[in-house]
Amino acid sequence: MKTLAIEYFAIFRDHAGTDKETLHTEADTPADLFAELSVRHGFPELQTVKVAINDEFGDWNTQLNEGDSVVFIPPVAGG
Amino acid sequence: MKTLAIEYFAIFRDHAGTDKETLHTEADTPADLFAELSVRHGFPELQTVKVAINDEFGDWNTQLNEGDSVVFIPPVAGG
Amino acid sequence: MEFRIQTTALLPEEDRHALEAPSCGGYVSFEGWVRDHNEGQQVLKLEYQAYEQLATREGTRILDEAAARFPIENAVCVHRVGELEIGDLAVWVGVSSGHRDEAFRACRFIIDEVKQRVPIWKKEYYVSGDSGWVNCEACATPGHSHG
Amino acid sequence: MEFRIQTTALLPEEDRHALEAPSCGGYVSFEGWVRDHNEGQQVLKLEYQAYEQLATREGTRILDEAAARFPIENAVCVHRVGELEIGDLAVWVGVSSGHRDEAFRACRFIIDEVKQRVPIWKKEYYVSGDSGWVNCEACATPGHSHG
Repeated sequence: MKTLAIEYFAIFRDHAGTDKETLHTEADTPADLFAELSVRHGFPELQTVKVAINDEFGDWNTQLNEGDSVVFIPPVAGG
Repeated sequence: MKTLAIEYFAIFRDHAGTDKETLHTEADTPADLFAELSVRHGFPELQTVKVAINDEFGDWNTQLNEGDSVVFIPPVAGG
Repeated sequence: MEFRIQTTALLPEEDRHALEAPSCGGYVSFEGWVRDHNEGQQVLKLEYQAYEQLATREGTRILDEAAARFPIENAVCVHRVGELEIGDLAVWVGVSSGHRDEAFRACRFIIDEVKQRVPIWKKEYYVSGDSGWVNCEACATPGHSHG
Repeated sequence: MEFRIQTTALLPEEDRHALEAPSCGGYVSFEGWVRDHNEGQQVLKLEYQAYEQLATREGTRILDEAAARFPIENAVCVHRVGELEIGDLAVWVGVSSGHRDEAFRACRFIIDEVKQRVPIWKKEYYVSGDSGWVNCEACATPGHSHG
Protein backbone atom coordinates (compact mmCIF):
# COMPACT_ATOMS: atom_id res chain seq x y z
CA MET A 1 0.00 0.00 0.00
CA LYS A 2 1.20 3.49 -0.81
CA THR A 3 -0.21 6.96 -0.39
CA LEU A 4 -0.51 9.14 -3.51
CA ALA A 5 -1.67 12.71 -4.07
CA ILE A 6 -4.00 12.90 -7.06
CA GLU A 7 -4.95 16.20 -8.69
CA TYR A 8 -7.81 16.44 -11.19
CA PHE A 9 -8.32 18.85 -14.06
CA ALA A 10 -11.00 19.55 -16.63
CA ILE A 11 -13.25 16.62 -17.50
CA PHE A 12 -11.64 14.40 -14.84
CA ARG A 13 -12.30 17.04 -12.19
CA ASP A 14 -15.94 17.20 -13.24
CA HIS A 15 -16.27 13.42 -12.94
CA ALA A 16 -14.28 13.09 -9.72
CA GLY A 17 -16.26 15.93 -8.17
CA THR A 18 -13.09 17.22 -6.50
CA ASP A 19 -9.85 18.90 -7.56
CA LYS A 20 -7.59 16.69 -5.45
CA GLU A 21 -7.57 13.72 -3.17
CA THR A 22 -5.12 11.65 -1.16
CA LEU A 23 -5.35 7.98 -2.07
CA HIS A 24 -4.18 4.75 -0.41
CA THR A 25 -3.72 2.26 -3.18
CA GLU A 26 -2.08 -0.96 -4.30
CA ALA A 27 -1.58 0.46 -7.80
CA ASP A 28 2.01 -0.03 -8.97
CA THR A 29 1.88 2.10 -12.12
CA PRO A 30 -0.07 5.07 -13.45
CA ALA A 31 -1.87 2.65 -15.78
CA ASP A 32 -3.08 0.60 -12.78
CA LEU A 33 -4.04 3.77 -10.94
CA PHE A 34 -5.97 5.18 -13.91
CA ALA A 35 -7.91 1.93 -14.28
CA GLU A 36 -8.78 1.99 -10.57
CA LEU A 37 -9.90 5.64 -10.63
CA SER A 38 -11.77 5.26 -13.92
CA VAL A 39 -13.99 2.67 -12.28
CA ARG A 40 -14.44 4.65 -9.10
CA HIS A 41 -15.19 8.02 -10.74
CA GLY A 42 -16.69 6.79 -14.02
CA PHE A 43 -14.18 8.62 -16.20
CA PRO A 44 -15.19 8.89 -19.87
CA GLU A 45 -13.17 7.03 -22.45
CA LEU A 46 -10.86 9.54 -24.16
CA GLN A 47 -8.66 9.16 -27.19
CA THR A 48 -5.39 10.12 -25.52
CA VAL A 49 -4.64 10.69 -21.89
CA LYS A 50 -1.19 11.52 -20.59
CA VAL A 51 0.13 11.27 -17.08
CA ALA A 52 2.31 13.55 -14.99
CA ILE A 53 4.22 12.34 -11.95
CA ASN A 54 5.54 14.97 -9.55
CA ASP A 55 4.75 17.75 -12.02
CA GLU A 56 6.58 16.24 -14.99
CA PHE A 57 5.30 14.15 -17.88
CA GLY A 58 5.71 10.48 -17.01
CA ASP A 59 5.31 7.00 -18.37
CA TRP A 60 2.22 4.85 -17.90
CA ASN A 61 4.32 1.86 -16.82
CA THR A 62 6.72 3.56 -14.46
CA GLN A 63 6.80 2.44 -10.80
CA LEU A 64 4.85 4.73 -8.50
CA ASN A 65 6.45 5.53 -5.15
CA GLU A 66 5.10 6.50 -1.76
CA GLY A 67 4.12 10.18 -1.74
CA ASP A 68 4.12 10.69 -5.51
CA SER A 69 1.74 13.25 -6.92
CA VAL A 70 -0.11 12.07 -10.01
CA VAL A 71 -2.12 14.03 -12.58
CA PHE A 72 -4.00 12.54 -15.50
CA ILE A 73 -4.01 14.85 -18.49
CA PRO A 74 -6.99 14.72 -20.86
CA PRO A 75 -6.60 16.16 -24.40
CA VAL A 76 -5.46 19.76 -24.03
CA ALA A 77 -7.16 22.77 -25.62
CA GLY A 78 -5.26 25.92 -24.76
CA GLY A 79 -5.27 29.02 -26.92
CA MET B 1 5.20 72.17 -75.81
CA LYS B 2 3.22 71.08 -72.81
CA THR B 3 3.20 71.97 -69.14
CA LEU B 4 3.70 69.17 -66.63
CA ALA B 5 3.75 69.06 -62.83
CA ILE B 6 6.67 67.00 -61.57
CA GLU B 7 6.94 65.83 -57.99
CA TYR B 8 10.18 64.41 -56.57
CA PHE B 9 10.73 61.90 -53.79
CA ALA B 10 13.68 60.37 -52.00
CA ILE B 11 16.92 60.24 -53.98
CA PHE B 12 15.40 62.18 -56.89
CA ARG B 13 14.31 64.96 -54.52
CA ASP B 14 17.84 65.16 -53.13
CA HIS B 15 19.28 65.49 -56.63
CA ALA B 16 16.62 67.87 -57.95
CA GLY B 17 16.99 70.04 -54.86
CA THR B 18 13.23 70.58 -54.80
CA ASP B 19 10.10 68.55 -54.08
CA LYS B 20 8.15 69.78 -57.10
CA GLU B 21 8.42 71.87 -60.21
CA THR B 22 6.29 72.94 -63.14
CA LEU B 23 7.98 72.09 -66.41
CA HIS B 24 7.49 73.24 -70.02
CA THR B 25 8.74 70.44 -72.17
CA GLU B 26 8.67 68.79 -75.60
CA ALA B 27 8.83 65.33 -73.96
CA ASP B 28 6.12 63.03 -75.37
CA THR B 29 6.51 60.13 -72.96
CA PRO B 30 7.68 59.56 -69.38
CA ALA B 31 10.79 57.90 -70.85
CA ASP B 32 11.63 61.10 -72.78
CA LEU B 33 10.90 63.21 -69.72
CA PHE B 34 13.05 61.06 -67.45
CA ALA B 35 15.97 61.29 -69.88
CA GLU B 36 15.61 65.08 -70.00
CA LEU B 37 15.43 65.43 -66.21
CA SER B 38 18.24 62.94 -65.60
CA VAL B 39 20.57 65.17 -67.56
CA ARG B 40 19.34 68.37 -65.93
CA HIS B 41 19.41 67.13 -62.34
CA GLY B 42 22.15 64.50 -62.62
CA PHE B 43 19.97 61.64 -61.41
CA PRO B 44 21.91 58.52 -60.40
CA GLU B 45 21.51 55.37 -62.44
CA LEU B 46 19.14 53.05 -60.57
CA GLN B 47 18.21 49.45 -61.24
CA THR B 48 14.46 49.97 -61.51
CA VAL B 49 12.51 53.16 -61.66
CA LYS B 50 8.73 53.27 -62.07
CA VAL B 51 6.56 56.15 -63.15
CA ALA B 52 3.23 57.45 -61.89
CA ILE B 53 0.99 59.68 -64.00
CA ASN B 54 -1.78 61.56 -62.20
CA ASP B 55 -1.23 59.52 -59.03
CA GLU B 56 -1.48 56.11 -60.66
CA PHE B 57 1.23 53.75 -61.89
CA GLY B 58 1.81 54.39 -65.59
CA ASP B 59 3.72 53.17 -68.59
CA TRP B 60 7.06 54.59 -69.74
CA ASN B 61 5.81 54.88 -73.33
CA THR B 62 2.40 56.36 -72.76
CA GLN B 63 1.58 59.76 -74.30
CA LEU B 64 1.88 62.63 -71.82
CA ASN B 65 -0.83 65.26 -71.94
CA GLU B 66 -0.98 68.93 -71.01
CA GLY B 67 -1.30 69.34 -67.27
CA ASP B 68 -0.33 65.77 -66.32
CA SER B 69 1.39 65.27 -63.01
CA VAL B 70 4.37 62.92 -63.17
CA VAL B 71 6.31 61.19 -60.41
CA PHE B 72 9.37 59.01 -60.87
CA ILE B 73 9.53 56.22 -58.33
CA PRO B 74 12.95 54.96 -57.26
CA PRO B 75 13.23 51.52 -55.59
CA VAL B 76 10.91 51.56 -52.58
CA ALA B 77 11.93 50.67 -49.03
CA GLY B 78 8.95 50.91 -46.74
CA GLY B 79 8.60 48.92 -43.55
CA MET C 1 11.89 34.29 -22.51
CA GLU C 2 8.86 33.92 -20.26
CA PHE C 3 5.77 31.71 -20.19
CA ARG C 4 3.12 32.66 -17.65
CA ILE C 5 -0.37 31.64 -16.58
CA GLN C 6 -2.55 34.32 -15.02
CA THR C 7 -6.14 34.77 -13.87
CA THR C 8 -6.31 38.50 -14.58
CA ALA C 9 -6.81 40.24 -17.93
CA LEU C 10 -3.81 40.08 -20.27
CA LEU C 11 -2.05 43.37 -21.01
CA PRO C 12 0.05 42.87 -24.17
CA GLU C 13 1.05 46.57 -24.20
CA GLU C 14 2.91 45.98 -20.94
CA ASP C 15 4.46 42.61 -21.71
CA ARG C 16 5.58 43.92 -25.08
CA HIS C 17 8.14 46.16 -23.43
CA ALA C 18 10.18 43.13 -22.36
CA LEU C 19 10.67 42.33 -26.05
CA GLU C 20 12.03 45.69 -27.18
CA ALA C 21 15.69 45.88 -28.14
CA PRO C 22 17.62 48.29 -30.36
CA SER C 23 18.83 45.38 -32.48
CA CYS C 24 15.28 44.31 -33.35
CA GLY C 25 13.58 45.29 -36.57
CA GLY C 26 10.59 43.00 -36.37
CA TYR C 27 7.93 42.14 -33.84
CA VAL C 28 5.09 39.67 -34.41
CA SER C 29 2.32 38.99 -31.96
CA PHE C 30 -0.58 36.58 -31.84
CA GLU C 31 -3.69 37.04 -29.75
CA GLY C 32 -6.29 34.33 -29.24
CA TRP C 33 -9.70 35.87 -28.64
CA VAL C 34 -12.81 34.15 -27.32
CA ARG C 35 -15.01 33.60 -30.38
CA ASP C 36 -18.81 33.50 -30.29
CA HIS C 37 -18.98 30.16 -32.08
CA ASN C 38 -17.13 26.87 -32.44
CA GLU C 39 -17.86 23.92 -34.68
CA GLY C 40 -21.39 25.06 -35.42
CA GLN C 41 -22.36 25.91 -31.83
CA GLN C 42 -23.07 29.41 -30.47
CA VAL C 43 -20.70 30.01 -27.57
CA LEU C 44 -21.76 32.09 -24.53
CA LYS C 45 -18.53 32.03 -22.53
CA LEU C 46 -15.45 29.91 -21.82
CA GLU C 47 -13.74 28.50 -18.79
CA TYR C 48 -10.02 27.78 -18.93
CA GLN C 49 -8.21 25.55 -16.46
CA ALA C 50 -4.46 25.00 -16.32
CA TYR C 51 -2.21 22.54 -14.56
CA GLU C 52 -0.05 25.47 -13.70
CA GLN C 53 3.27 23.93 -12.67
CA LEU C 54 3.51 21.64 -15.68
CA ALA C 55 1.96 24.20 -18.06
CA THR C 56 4.62 26.72 -17.10
CA ARG C 57 7.38 24.14 -17.53
CA GLU C 58 6.14 22.93 -20.89
CA GLY C 59 5.42 26.48 -22.09
CA THR C 60 8.94 27.54 -21.15
CA ARG C 61 10.35 24.54 -23.02
CA ILE C 62 8.42 25.63 -26.12
CA LEU C 63 9.88 29.14 -25.92
CA ASP C 64 13.37 27.67 -25.53
CA GLU C 65 12.79 25.43 -28.55
CA ALA C 66 11.62 28.43 -30.58
CA ALA C 67 14.80 30.33 -29.65
CA ALA C 68 16.92 27.32 -30.65
CA ARG C 69 15.17 26.92 -34.01
CA PHE C 70 14.83 30.56 -35.06
CA PRO C 71 17.32 33.43 -34.56
CA ILE C 72 14.94 35.53 -32.47
CA GLU C 73 15.77 38.11 -29.82
CA ASN C 74 13.05 37.31 -27.30
CA ALA C 75 9.65 35.65 -26.90
CA VAL C 76 6.93 35.83 -24.28
CA CYS C 77 3.67 33.91 -23.96
CA VAL C 78 0.95 34.57 -21.41
CA HIS C 79 -2.20 32.47 -21.06
CA ARG C 80 -5.22 33.49 -19.05
CA VAL C 81 -7.34 31.03 -17.04
CA GLY C 82 -10.74 31.29 -15.37
CA GLU C 83 -14.02 32.47 -16.88
CA LEU C 84 -13.73 34.46 -20.11
CA GLU C 85 -16.38 36.29 -22.10
CA ILE C 86 -16.71 36.66 -25.87
CA GLY C 87 -13.98 38.98 -27.16
CA ASP C 88 -11.70 38.43 -24.16
CA LEU C 89 -8.04 37.80 -24.79
CA ALA C 90 -7.18 34.20 -23.81
CA VAL C 91 -3.56 33.92 -24.95
CA TRP C 92 -0.91 36.30 -26.18
CA VAL C 93 2.42 35.49 -27.87
CA GLY C 94 4.98 38.17 -28.69
CA VAL C 95 8.26 37.62 -30.54
CA SER C 96 10.97 40.13 -31.45
CA SER C 97 13.88 39.56 -33.80
CA GLY C 98 16.31 41.24 -36.15
CA HIS C 99 14.22 40.47 -39.22
CA ARG C 100 10.57 39.68 -39.74
CA ASP C 101 10.83 36.18 -41.19
CA GLU C 102 12.00 34.54 -37.98
CA ALA C 103 9.54 36.53 -35.86
CA PHE C 104 6.62 35.25 -37.97
CA ARG C 105 7.89 31.68 -37.95
CA ALA C 106 8.70 31.58 -34.25
CA CYS C 107 5.38 33.15 -33.26
CA ARG C 108 3.49 30.58 -35.31
CA PHE C 109 5.57 27.74 -33.92
CA ILE C 110 4.95 28.85 -30.34
CA ILE C 111 1.16 29.14 -30.57
CA ASP C 112 0.89 25.86 -32.49
CA GLU C 113 2.96 24.00 -29.89
CA VAL C 114 1.21 25.66 -26.95
CA LYS C 115 -2.15 24.51 -28.26
CA GLN C 116 -0.89 20.96 -28.72
CA ARG C 117 1.30 20.41 -25.69
CA VAL C 118 0.57 22.69 -22.77
CA PRO C 119 -1.85 21.26 -20.16
CA ILE C 120 -4.56 23.89 -20.41
CA TRP C 121 -8.20 23.01 -20.97
CA LYS C 122 -11.16 24.93 -22.28
CA LYS C 123 -14.82 24.35 -21.42
CA GLU C 124 -17.33 25.93 -23.75
CA TYR C 125 -20.74 27.04 -22.51
CA TYR C 126 -23.23 27.14 -25.37
CA VAL C 127 -26.32 29.25 -26.00
CA SER C 128 -28.22 25.95 -26.18
CA GLY C 129 -27.53 25.34 -22.47
CA ASP C 130 -25.00 22.56 -23.14
CA SER C 131 -21.37 22.77 -22.20
CA GLY C 132 -18.31 20.69 -22.90
CA TRP C 133 -14.55 20.35 -22.59
CA VAL C 134 -13.06 21.00 -26.02
CA ASN C 135 -11.32 17.91 -27.53
CA CYS C 136 -12.69 15.73 -24.73
CA GLU C 137 -16.39 15.33 -25.34
CA ALA C 138 -16.26 14.78 -29.07
CA CYS C 139 -13.30 12.45 -29.05
CA ALA C 140 -14.68 10.04 -26.46
CA THR C 141 -14.75 6.66 -28.18
CA PRO C 142 -15.57 3.17 -26.92
CA GLY C 143 -12.32 1.53 -28.00
CA HIS C 144 -9.93 4.07 -26.51
CA SER C 145 -6.31 3.85 -25.53
CA HIS C 146 -4.58 5.82 -22.85
CA GLY C 147 -1.20 4.19 -23.35
CA MET D 1 -9.81 47.57 -44.29
CA GLU D 2 -7.65 50.66 -43.98
CA PHE D 3 -4.20 51.71 -45.15
CA ARG D 4 -2.92 54.97 -43.77
CA ILE D 5 0.23 57.11 -43.80
CA GLN D 6 0.82 59.36 -40.80
CA THR D 7 3.53 61.63 -39.42
CA THR D 8 2.69 61.08 -35.77
CA ALA D 9 3.59 58.11 -33.55
CA LEU D 10 1.67 54.91 -34.34
CA LEU D 11 -0.74 53.69 -31.66
CA PRO D 12 -1.51 50.02 -32.38
CA GLU D 13 -3.59 49.72 -29.20
CA GLU D 14 -6.05 52.18 -30.72
CA ASP D 15 -6.11 50.89 -34.29
CA ARG D 16 -6.52 47.36 -32.97
CA HIS D 17 -10.05 48.13 -31.83
CA ALA D 18 -11.21 48.41 -35.44
CA LEU D 19 -10.27 44.75 -35.90
CA GLU D 20 -12.23 43.31 -32.99
CA ALA D 21 -15.28 41.20 -33.82
CA PRO D 22 -17.13 38.51 -31.85
CA SER D 23 -16.63 36.07 -34.72
CA CYS D 24 -12.83 36.39 -34.53
CA GLY D 25 -10.66 33.90 -32.70
CA GLY D 26 -7.28 35.03 -33.98
CA TYR D 27 -5.38 38.28 -34.29
CA VAL D 28 -1.86 38.63 -35.69
CA SER D 29 0.10 41.84 -35.79
CA PHE D 30 3.44 42.85 -37.21
CA GLU D 31 5.45 45.85 -36.08
CA GLY D 32 8.50 47.15 -37.92
CA TRP D 33 10.87 48.85 -35.49
CA VAL D 34 13.81 51.09 -36.34
CA ARG D 35 16.88 48.91 -35.83
CA ASP D 36 20.28 50.22 -34.78
CA HIS D 37 22.06 48.53 -37.67
CA ASN D 38 21.58 47.53 -41.30
CA GLU D 39 23.89 45.62 -43.60
CA GLY D 40 26.90 46.10 -41.38
CA GLN D 41 26.40 49.83 -40.69
CA GLN D 42 25.48 51.39 -37.34
CA VAL D 43 22.28 53.37 -37.83
CA LEU D 44 21.62 56.62 -35.91
CA LYS D 45 18.15 57.47 -37.20
CA LEU D 46 15.87 57.09 -40.21
CA GLU D 47 13.89 59.38 -42.44
CA TYR D 48 10.83 58.00 -44.22
CA GLN D 49 9.18 59.70 -47.19
CA ALA D 50 5.96 58.60 -48.86
CA TYR D 51 4.22 59.48 -52.09
CA GLU D 52 1.06 59.65 -50.07
CA GLN D 53 -1.72 59.51 -52.67
CA LEU D 54 -0.27 56.54 -54.54
CA ALA D 55 1.00 54.84 -51.36
CA THR D 56 -2.49 54.93 -49.90
CA ARG D 57 -4.00 53.57 -53.11
CA GLU D 58 -1.45 50.78 -53.48
CA GLY D 59 -1.61 49.95 -49.78
CA THR D 60 -5.39 49.70 -49.94
CA ARG D 61 -5.11 47.42 -52.98
CA ILE D 62 -2.79 45.14 -50.99
CA LEU D 63 -5.30 44.90 -48.13
CA ASP D 64 -8.07 44.11 -50.64
CA GLU D 65 -5.90 41.42 -52.20
CA ALA D 66 -5.23 39.92 -48.76
CA ALA D 67 -8.96 39.80 -48.05
CA ALA D 68 -9.58 38.11 -51.41
CA ARG D 69 -6.85 35.51 -50.85
CA PHE D 70 -7.43 34.69 -47.19
CA PRO D 71 -10.74 34.40 -45.29
CA ILE D 72 -9.92 37.17 -42.83
CA GLU D 73 -12.30 39.44 -40.97
CA ASN D 74 -10.38 42.69 -41.21
CA ALA D 75 -6.91 44.15 -41.79
CA VAL D 76 -5.34 47.52 -41.11
CA CYS D 77 -1.89 48.86 -41.97
CA VAL D 78 -0.44 52.18 -40.84
CA HIS D 79 2.95 53.50 -41.92
CA ARG D 80 4.71 56.41 -40.29
CA VAL D 81 6.79 58.96 -42.20
CA GLY D 82 9.25 61.65 -41.14
CA GLU D 83 12.27 61.32 -38.84
CA LEU D 84 12.34 58.22 -36.65
CA GLU D 85 14.70 57.24 -33.87
CA ILE D 86 16.04 53.77 -32.97
CA GLY D 87 13.22 51.71 -31.45
CA ASP D 88 10.45 53.80 -33.03
CA LEU D 89 7.56 51.98 -34.65
CA ALA D 90 7.68 52.57 -38.43
CA VAL D 91 4.89 50.30 -39.65
CA TRP D 92 2.10 48.30 -38.06
CA VAL D 93 -0.08 45.60 -39.63
CA GLY D 94 -3.01 44.04 -37.77
CA VAL D 95 -5.21 41.21 -39.06
CA SER D 96 -8.19 39.52 -37.41
CA SER D 97 -9.89 36.33 -38.54
CA GLY D 98 -11.90 33.35 -37.40
CA HIS D 99 -8.84 31.11 -37.12
CA ARG D 100 -5.16 31.79 -36.69
CA ASP D 101 -3.82 30.28 -39.91
CA GLU D 102 -5.31 32.91 -42.20
CA ALA D 103 -4.39 35.75 -39.84
CA PHE D 104 -0.72 34.69 -39.90
CA ARG D 105 -0.70 34.23 -43.67
CA ALA D 106 -2.51 37.46 -44.46
CA CYS D 107 -0.35 39.51 -42.08
CA ARG D 108 2.81 38.15 -43.68
CA PHE D 109 1.43 38.73 -47.18
CA ILE D 110 0.55 42.35 -46.37
CA ILE D 111 3.91 43.36 -44.93
CA ASP D 112 5.81 41.58 -47.71
CA GLU D 113 3.77 43.33 -50.41
CA VAL D 114 3.90 46.72 -48.67
CA LYS D 115 7.69 46.55 -48.59
CA GLN D 116 7.85 45.65 -52.28
CA ARG D 117 5.14 47.79 -53.83
CA VAL D 118 4.17 50.83 -51.79
CA PRO D 119 6.02 54.05 -52.74
CA ILE D 120 7.67 54.74 -49.38
CA TRP D 121 11.38 55.40 -49.03
CA LYS D 122 13.81 55.17 -46.17
CA LYS D 123 17.00 57.16 -45.72
CA GLU D 124 19.44 55.81 -43.18
CA TYR D 125 21.75 58.12 -41.24
CA TYR D 126 24.83 56.23 -40.06
CA VAL D 127 27.08 56.68 -37.04
CA SER D 128 29.92 57.08 -39.57
CA GLY D 129 28.37 60.35 -40.79
CA ASP D 130 27.22 58.84 -44.09
CA SER D 131 23.61 58.55 -45.12
CA GLY D 132 21.78 56.84 -47.94
CA TRP D 133 18.42 55.91 -49.42
CA VAL D 134 17.93 52.18 -48.86
CA ASN D 135 17.81 50.15 -52.11
CA CYS D 136 18.91 53.21 -54.10
CA GLU D 137 22.54 53.83 -53.28
CA ALA D 138 23.73 50.25 -53.36
CA CYS D 139 21.85 49.27 -56.49
CA ALA D 140 23.08 52.15 -58.62
CA THR D 141 24.80 50.50 -61.58
CA PRO D 142 26.32 51.92 -64.75
CA GLY D 143 24.28 49.82 -67.17
CA HIS D 144 20.84 50.48 -65.72
CA SER D 145 17.38 50.23 -67.15
CA HIS D 146 14.36 52.25 -66.16
CA GLY D 147 12.03 50.68 -68.69
